[in-house]
Amino acid sequence: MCEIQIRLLRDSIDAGAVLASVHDARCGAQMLFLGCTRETTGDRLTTLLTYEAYEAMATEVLQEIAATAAARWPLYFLTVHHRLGVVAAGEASVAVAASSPHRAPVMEALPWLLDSLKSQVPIWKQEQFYDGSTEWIHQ
Amino acid sequence: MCEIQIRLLRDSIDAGAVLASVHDARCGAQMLFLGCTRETTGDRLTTLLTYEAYEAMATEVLQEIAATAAARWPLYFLTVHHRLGVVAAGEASVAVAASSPHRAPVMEALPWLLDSLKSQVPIWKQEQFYDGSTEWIHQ
Amino acid sequence: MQLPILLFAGAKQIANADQILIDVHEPITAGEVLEKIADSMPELRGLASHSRLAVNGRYVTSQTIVDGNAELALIPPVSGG
Amino acid sequence: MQLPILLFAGAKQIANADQILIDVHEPITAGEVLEKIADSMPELRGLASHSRLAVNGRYVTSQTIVDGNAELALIPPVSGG
Repeated sequence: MCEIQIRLLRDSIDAGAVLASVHDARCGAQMLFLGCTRETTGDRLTTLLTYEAYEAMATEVLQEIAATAAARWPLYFLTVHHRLGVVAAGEASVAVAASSPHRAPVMEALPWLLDSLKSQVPIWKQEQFYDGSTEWIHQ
Repeated sequence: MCEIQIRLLRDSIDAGAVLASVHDARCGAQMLFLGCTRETTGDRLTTLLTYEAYEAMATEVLQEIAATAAARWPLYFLTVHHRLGVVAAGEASVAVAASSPHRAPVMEALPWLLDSLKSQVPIWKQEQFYDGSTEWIHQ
Repeated sequence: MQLPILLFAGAKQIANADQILIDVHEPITAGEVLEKIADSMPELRGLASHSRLAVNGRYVTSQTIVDGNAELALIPPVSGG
Repeated sequence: MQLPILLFAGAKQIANADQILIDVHEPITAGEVLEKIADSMPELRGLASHSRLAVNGRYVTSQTIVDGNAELALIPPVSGG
């Protein structure tokens, strides 16, 4: 039985807390992925990003993705934190962590979770560039 | 150019420091794998493990593995910390972290690094069971 | 009848509103709802053609018959993570 | 001549020593060194048959000619991580 924790939050992501949330003495493998906003998109400099979600649906879709992963791999703990609102360049916008007795399940599950999150969860980012212009990313 | 940090250490692994060591504003993807000793091996309860290394060679082989990974994937930072000596069950024995502008390289590199470490680096673990018996693991 | 459609991100920006109302006759499919959205606000047509419809927080296929009492949302291509 | 061979983990435990000396005639290959280790301490034969030889901190193939002045180590199957 996998313990799943899903959070959409407007504060900074606490990577240590996300990692700690999957700690378990039975789990020899614990893995954390941190997705951070970058200063450059192509050759344009980004100053900050704004994330917007259809919150109720985003939480539900993340739960479904997590439950699917937990059914497919023997994960004991699985945590997904995603930031909403303004995120400065260089800060974490998403953290995903998982634990399992052995390493193969977490190493397979994390890429699958990120791919699913990025293609399915109704969250959008808007980039703001140094010239002040903004752009919603829809691709 | 990838910045590589390799450490064999007798103190606890500081997972937060390992993760922080790969932080970079250009890197949208940062990933940490934590390998922890487990309380059970098969159906036997392990109380503690002892890691021994051929230290000079272990450091050199880890450097080579890291350099190979950095040549194969566009990694900006790559850190490997491995504990030696006595490690209680549930504690981290190894931490590997990497960062890259995008997520595919770190997600591919970390499993490869762990596989290489586990098959190539001259480090051995001895398990001590609750009945006091010990066993060097050579498989 | 009139159906409210929730808008997000670029769609909300284009419409300058967080929802729009479309006039429909039931029964209507999700694909027809997306077409009605584009008809009612031509500036949205480009984005709507790449969007999915969510009904009560779930993606539906374009053939799905839409319940007029459900919460409907236009979901443009997502970019979280 | 006599070559010292560093021992680790289970091999060190079996030999009750962190190195052993083997008598060899040069030139000698790494495979022959491993064979000599097993001959000089039969209790090590089982583990040595699954071990690699390291020369100056590098794995070598069994055909490699071993430099008698190099640091030699018996590397049983590793279990780090």
